[in-house]
Amino acid sequence: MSTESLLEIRDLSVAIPTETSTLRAVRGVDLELRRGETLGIVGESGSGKSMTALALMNLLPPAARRSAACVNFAGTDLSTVSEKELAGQVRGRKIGMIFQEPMTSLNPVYSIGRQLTEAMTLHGEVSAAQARRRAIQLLEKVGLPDPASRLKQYPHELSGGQRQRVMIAMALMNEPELLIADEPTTALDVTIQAQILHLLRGLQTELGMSMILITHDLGVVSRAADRIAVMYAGDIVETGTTAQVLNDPRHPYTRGLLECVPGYREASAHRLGSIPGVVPSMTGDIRGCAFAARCPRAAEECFIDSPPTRPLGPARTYVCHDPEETRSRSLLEGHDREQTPVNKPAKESVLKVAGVSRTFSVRRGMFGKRKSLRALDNISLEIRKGEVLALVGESGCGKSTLTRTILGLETPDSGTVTLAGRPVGALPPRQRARMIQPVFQDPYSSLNPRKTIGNIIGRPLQVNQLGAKAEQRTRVRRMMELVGLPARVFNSFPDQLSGGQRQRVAIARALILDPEIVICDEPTSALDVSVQAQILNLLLDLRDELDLTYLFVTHDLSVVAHLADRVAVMYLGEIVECGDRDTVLTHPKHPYTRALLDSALSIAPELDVPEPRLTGDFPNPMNRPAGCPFHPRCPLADAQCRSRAPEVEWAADGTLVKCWRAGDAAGAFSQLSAGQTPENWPDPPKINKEESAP
Amino acid sequence: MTITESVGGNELTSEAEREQAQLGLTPGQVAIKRARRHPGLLVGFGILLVMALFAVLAPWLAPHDPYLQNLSLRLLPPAWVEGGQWSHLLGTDHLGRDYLSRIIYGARISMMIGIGAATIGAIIGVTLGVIAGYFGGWLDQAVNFLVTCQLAVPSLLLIMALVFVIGQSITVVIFVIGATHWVFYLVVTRSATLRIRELDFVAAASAMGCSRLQIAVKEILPNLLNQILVIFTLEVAVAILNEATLSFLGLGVPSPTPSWGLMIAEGKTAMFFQPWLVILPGIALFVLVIAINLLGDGVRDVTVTNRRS
Amino acid sequence: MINYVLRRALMALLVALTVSFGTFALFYFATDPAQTIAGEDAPQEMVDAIREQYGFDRPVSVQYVDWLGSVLQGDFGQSYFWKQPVVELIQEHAKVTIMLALLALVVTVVIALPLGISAALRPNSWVDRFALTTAVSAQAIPNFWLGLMLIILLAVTFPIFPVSGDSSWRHYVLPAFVLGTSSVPAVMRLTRTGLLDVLGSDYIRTARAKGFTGYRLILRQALRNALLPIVSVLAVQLGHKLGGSIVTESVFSMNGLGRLAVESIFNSDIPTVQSLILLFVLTFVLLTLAADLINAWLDPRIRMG
Amino acid sequence: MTIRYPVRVRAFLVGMMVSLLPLSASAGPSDDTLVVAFSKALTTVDRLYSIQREGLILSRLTDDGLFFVDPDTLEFEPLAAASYTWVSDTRLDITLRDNVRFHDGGRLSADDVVYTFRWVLNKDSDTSRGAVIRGWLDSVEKLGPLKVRFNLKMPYPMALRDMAISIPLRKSGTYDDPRGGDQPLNGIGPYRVKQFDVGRRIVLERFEDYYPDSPKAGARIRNMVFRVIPDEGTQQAELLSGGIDLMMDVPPDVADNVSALPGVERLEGNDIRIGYLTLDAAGYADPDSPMTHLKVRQAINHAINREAISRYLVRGSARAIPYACHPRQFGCQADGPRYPYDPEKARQLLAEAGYPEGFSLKLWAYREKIIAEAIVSDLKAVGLDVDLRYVKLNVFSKMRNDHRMGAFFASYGSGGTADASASTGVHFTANSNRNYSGDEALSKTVLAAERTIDRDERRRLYREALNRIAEQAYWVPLFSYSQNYLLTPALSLPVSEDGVPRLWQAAWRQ
Repeated sequence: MSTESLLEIRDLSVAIPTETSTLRAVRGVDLELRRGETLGIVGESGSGKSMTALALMNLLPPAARRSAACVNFAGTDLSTVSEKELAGQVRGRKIGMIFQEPMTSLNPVYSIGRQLTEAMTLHGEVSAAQARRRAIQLLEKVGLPDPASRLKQYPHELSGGQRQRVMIAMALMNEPELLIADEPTTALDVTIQAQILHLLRGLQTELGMSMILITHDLGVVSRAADRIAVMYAGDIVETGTTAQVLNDPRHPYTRGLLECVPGYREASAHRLGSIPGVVPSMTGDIRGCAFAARCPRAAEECFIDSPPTRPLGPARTYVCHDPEETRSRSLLEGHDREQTPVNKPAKESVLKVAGVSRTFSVRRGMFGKRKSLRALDNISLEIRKGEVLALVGESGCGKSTLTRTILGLETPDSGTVTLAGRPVGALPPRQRARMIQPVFQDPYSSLNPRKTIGNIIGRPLQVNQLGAKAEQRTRVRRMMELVGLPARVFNSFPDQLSGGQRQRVAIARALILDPEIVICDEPTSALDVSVQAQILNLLLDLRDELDLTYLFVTHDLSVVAHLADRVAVMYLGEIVECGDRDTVLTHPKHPYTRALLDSALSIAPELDVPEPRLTGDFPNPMNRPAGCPFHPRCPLADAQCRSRAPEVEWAADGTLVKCWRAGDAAGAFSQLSAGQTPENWPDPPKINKEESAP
Repeated sequence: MTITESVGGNELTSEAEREQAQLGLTPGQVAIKRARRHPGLLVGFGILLVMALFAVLAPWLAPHDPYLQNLSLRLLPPAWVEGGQWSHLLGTDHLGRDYLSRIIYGARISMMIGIGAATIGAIIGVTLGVIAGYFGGWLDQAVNFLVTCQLAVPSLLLIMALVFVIGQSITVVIFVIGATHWVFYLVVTRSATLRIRELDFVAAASAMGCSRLQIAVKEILPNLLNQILVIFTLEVAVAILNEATLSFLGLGVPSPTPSWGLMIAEGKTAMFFQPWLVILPGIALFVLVIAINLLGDGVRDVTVTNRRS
Repeated sequence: MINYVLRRALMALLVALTVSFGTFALFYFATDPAQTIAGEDAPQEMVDAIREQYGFDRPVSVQYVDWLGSVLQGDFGQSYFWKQPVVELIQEHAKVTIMLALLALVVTVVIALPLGISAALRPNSWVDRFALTTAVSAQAIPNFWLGLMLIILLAVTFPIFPVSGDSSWRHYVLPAFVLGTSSVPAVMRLTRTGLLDVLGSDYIRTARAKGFTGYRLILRQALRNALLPIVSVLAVQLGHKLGGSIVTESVFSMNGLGRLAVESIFNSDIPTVQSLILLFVLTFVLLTLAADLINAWLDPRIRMG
Repeated sequence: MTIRYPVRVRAFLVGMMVSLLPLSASAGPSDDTLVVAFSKALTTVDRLYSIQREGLILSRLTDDGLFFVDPDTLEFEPLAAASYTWVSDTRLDITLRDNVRFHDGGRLSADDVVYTFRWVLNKDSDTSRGAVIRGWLDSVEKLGPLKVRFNLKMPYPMALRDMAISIPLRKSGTYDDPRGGDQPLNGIGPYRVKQFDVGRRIVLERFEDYYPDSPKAGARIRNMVFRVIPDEGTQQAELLSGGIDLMMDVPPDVADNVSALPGVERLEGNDIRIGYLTLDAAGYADPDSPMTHLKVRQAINHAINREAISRYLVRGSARAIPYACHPRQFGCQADGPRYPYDPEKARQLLAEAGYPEGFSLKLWAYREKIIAEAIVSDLKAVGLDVDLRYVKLNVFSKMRNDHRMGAFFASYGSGGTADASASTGVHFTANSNRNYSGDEALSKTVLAAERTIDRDERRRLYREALNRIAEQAYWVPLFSYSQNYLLTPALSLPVSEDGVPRLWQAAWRQ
């Protein structure tokens, strides 16, 4: 890493005129990047981090206006060069860019080969054959097997991870000096995320590029970035090396953000920290500190004056008034009531899934034949009264089909779901509704945009004809209070609410029928970290208060570690491992569970991105491998795994496993591992506790 | 994880703006606010309002009875042309009926047929669209079959054949035009329904015990209303033009109803000599239809959730 | 793919059968072809003789099956009214209609595509406004009225083109323009929104990040995607035009399929009506099939699924 | 906007006429070609198989029958026949001219006549008028090389008419080839068919070997072209630009307008066609129909202002008619009640019939919409709620034949026949679908008139029938039609009495 500066941005602003006003997405950002260095820009949605990157390349939407004192890149001021020069000299040549959505970022109608080679031939200095050689070479480098034949393929024939690899190769075609990666792994599953990050890290070192990594995920930056810039409301609030910022956060926002991450402090902490309120409007001017309204330490001056930039060392600054009088205040309002002892005795099961299978018939393309897709394969599961059962798996593993089947919205081909002793399919819908209710992932699609909040929450009562109108209203208001919704939103529409508030509405709607079981389908994965913390806290509080049972579907192991009692791991429509949280997370028996644990990136600045041990992608459920469905990706697979599917086995500690090699999994892994297998997951991050929680 | 950070603009603002303004505007208020700044919509609405007034108040505004014939005053030119009379501002037709009065009454006919036919089309199309989109399976196939039947036969020919066989009357014209103009509704509502039915609030409704009918009517339909309204407006225009075309071809509303298309058809034989008989109703038709289209485009612009800037 | 084509063919067959039986029944119950064949002043005996001669007195199902049987043997019958084999009759009229439809399609494409593309490239500019105004106006002008106005203006007041008929290329200019403009609004709007959508897509942003800009961005990256919906809509529009442009043909007195269809209806010339319907259904299905195949060729996702 | 059209357009039309290039083979005296517009296409040039009016016009040029209708007197005179004798009431002997040649040069003989009539009598030959002829003609026999005998089934005074109008003579063996093949029409008329493009045009050429003693001899124009131009406006434009020389059946308004331009001549001629309203007196459509009341029917007769309609809408030689026949027709003399225009009386009669508030009525029509509208307007003025059902002929006839109409407006051209049998007769015989009177006595009277040869007796019978119709007000006889022609001033064309143009007499002015 040299100390030579590659990129220097001074006072970069972006304004986007909207119908009513002007949105000032980026407000005077200063940034510096040295050659060979990785800068992580961290922020929640709407903080302006992507805009900053797009502004750099002038790829903003047509209406946006950019201004900057200077954007010095390798000696040229990009803020003054023409569009033509920028396109011809800089974009794709000196700066490569990778975007968040690999599924939509490649042109669907052109072959991979064409899209790769034209990145070079466009600039006109190499022949098509040269470009082709380079493309093959790069595809190999980014880990796509059989690169020459890939060139003929089209994007839709590749999986998301593969497409992101192609994107990376494309960005590297002209050996750029700087690679901008805008949330490169956000749309990918955890195991793939680790692969891609690892690849990026390796390529960067190998090619000596600089990189700007934009992400909302503190775990990702902690592993992949050398330095961090934290953005809030269009401006950078804190910068420093990764270790400095994460171990010793100075800005109250940075601290708050870290407190919100499950597992940041201690796995067992019952409540997470949270930041009240939401990001302020980005239209118009902001008076004082943009964070003041949400800051537990805000003093009078914070609301009046723009905060000063306080240097702490070389390239280590934070932007805060840091008022003396509130130094002692913490972000964690009402901090921990000490955790109630959890180890409840195993209670009777309230819901039983026995041998459920479900196959869909799908037509691919206009001319294709119908093919069958086995979404669920002989799934058995039980949920016990009062527990939180976490269902973990990557996208496409059949989680959603399973939850829909449990809810009675989908009829299984074989097997039964038994709820309170009766098959759920045989229950009258309304009776079923009063026993089991869902909370969905996307708060934007789970509320009918045409109905008022009061209406949405009260709808279950109306449908089930419970109580008179007035009584229904009272119950709705009470429920709103319980989930922390202000009474004034009663007549509002979902569009007028924030994501967190919407998710509270969804929870209120689920709970108003007093169900026994709530199925939470990734209830926080669409939310920002700070909001996620609020919702997780709320769910746990409600569980205690109302004695609920949760089936909690998630892909985020830190969330699992935070709240689950038991864990079930799903792969390709099967439960491959199921047992107590601690047992499963600390002594995983199935290689897939182990791989998931390896891929989860906790906040650990001192660690690098782990080397992924899983090869390949999550397979297409339509082409199920024979034998153990996991065998093509499994490091331990042998002939038996390839030919016969494993049976369910019960380990001595009461864990269910479906693996031929379960016995030797743990041992084999430790032999294979390069010495950083987390024996005691999750890793307690080494942070200065006195600083964060006095 | 699917945290998306849009670069489009609106989504970015939305979150912040909402909280800032502490629950700003409801969707309806937003639409009205946008409408006030939409010139096309305002102009269209204005013209339409005036024409609707003429249609409603025709008995008071028309100087003569549109059906009253006076054979001795046939084919008078407009008043300002040599030979015209000021008592018949726009002249008279082949039976000596006052042309201005017939044009004013014509607005009634056009609007009645436009709205009537578009309503019938909407009822058929939306019902089929929601059924096909929500229930899918063989019902979807059946609806698809109907659509192919409808599209494969030239619609004007079909309408003409039907009117021809059933007989001409305003009601028949309304029903036949309506019954042949539902594909647009169907296609849009079907695809919207397909999209909406996958949304979580539909799953939530079914989890709370709603029947399929309840879901279709109470959850899905309200979300289609904006689109239906836009299509409705545009289909009113289409129906009006269709009626005019039909009447022009002699298979629309029966004589002596003052329909603009019929008036053009009647004037056509003499169009080289009494061109006003053709030009005037044509202009009325053009203005009415353009106003409706402006309104429809405007409504679409102001109700669309993510307007392209 | 063969499977797909077969499915479409089956669909076409079903549609044709349904529609043709429907027409048959409608005509059976509502009209008397015998009088038309005999003429308005024909005496009773003549009409009765004709009814018997053509078998109009038989039940509708018998007549239909009879007709269907001959069609299956490739015999489309004689036109009652024109006393000419239907196939010949249709061939004769189809020439005019095909010519007109293709010319009109050219007019549509030549006006709508450039207008739509330039509007999409500069949203809210004067080009965009002009394009939208054109679309809104063209949508509002009654087709037949536009035809009449053009006749008054360009055939009578300034006698540049013939008033009507179909005997030389000059006869086709005005009708093709009238018929072509009727599709301009739809195609133009679709081009505009389609291209706008494509230009706002992630992969265009990727292309820009690679260094594409200006016309190269449009031609080499965006156009193919934007063409997909346009191909479909053009196929449907062409289908409608080939189905006979009743209005244009009658305003300009052209002997095309549209007028043949209308007159056959008016004359209860059932063999002609039925054959035309078969032809229309077949044309429509073939065209949409062609559009699908072109789209599959353009878009590998459709091609390979 | 300003409308200043008439003057300007007129100027432009003149300009156009001068400047516009001739669009088709040039018409006019320069190449001795008369171009005539047909608004409907002929499907065949063989009169035996065509029923259209255009076919009648054409066949008067290409074909001769044994007899023909004298265009001035409307009497039936021998044409290909040299003479004829009624041997008895049911036996007619005809002697042929000896110098008649077919277009292919062959001479006309008795064999050809026998062949023609036997062909028509044969049910399988499906000629369009076979059914009518079979109704009265029993057999034909050859008496000599130029002599033929017709045996009738009954006394039939209209036999000469049918021979004149419906049966052109064909050469023996013409139809041996199934359906005649593609051979050109082989007639004996003054013109022969040179070219026939279905749906587009028919080209005729003068037949130079036409028998000179024919009343139709002496054709002046060498070539005739009939162009199919369905659209009225197009015909006008073509006429103005010289593309055609003659337009027939011109609506009066158009005739007024166009004839005001220089370079166009207008001719008005008579027509044997009459317009009328039939009322469902029998109560076929609805036994409780108000039409079953005599007073209602009389009221309707009083309500319609036929004078105004004839004067302003039909115009030309059109006159209001009092009885159910054309005044020029034989037998059309009656003295039954007439119903002058009197809306007051009409209202009073309606009230007397028990309909002081009027009633709802569907009036069916299939032609002359404007006139139908005017009638509707008159009926509305006396308090009836009339719904005009203007439909195409095939629908109209279905409804009429099924007896499902309460009232309809129709017209009848009598096939150019100046005899009451063609109007009164056709409409009131018992088996006619057109008969809505349900009056059997009347039918008998009419039938008797049709089977009587004696002229005075026939007159008496028709008078009785017509008086009965008028008394009972089964009809509202409306008006006789007139024919408007538009033509180039270079053309001279004598107008006929029956509305069928006698083009063989057309000539160029010097």
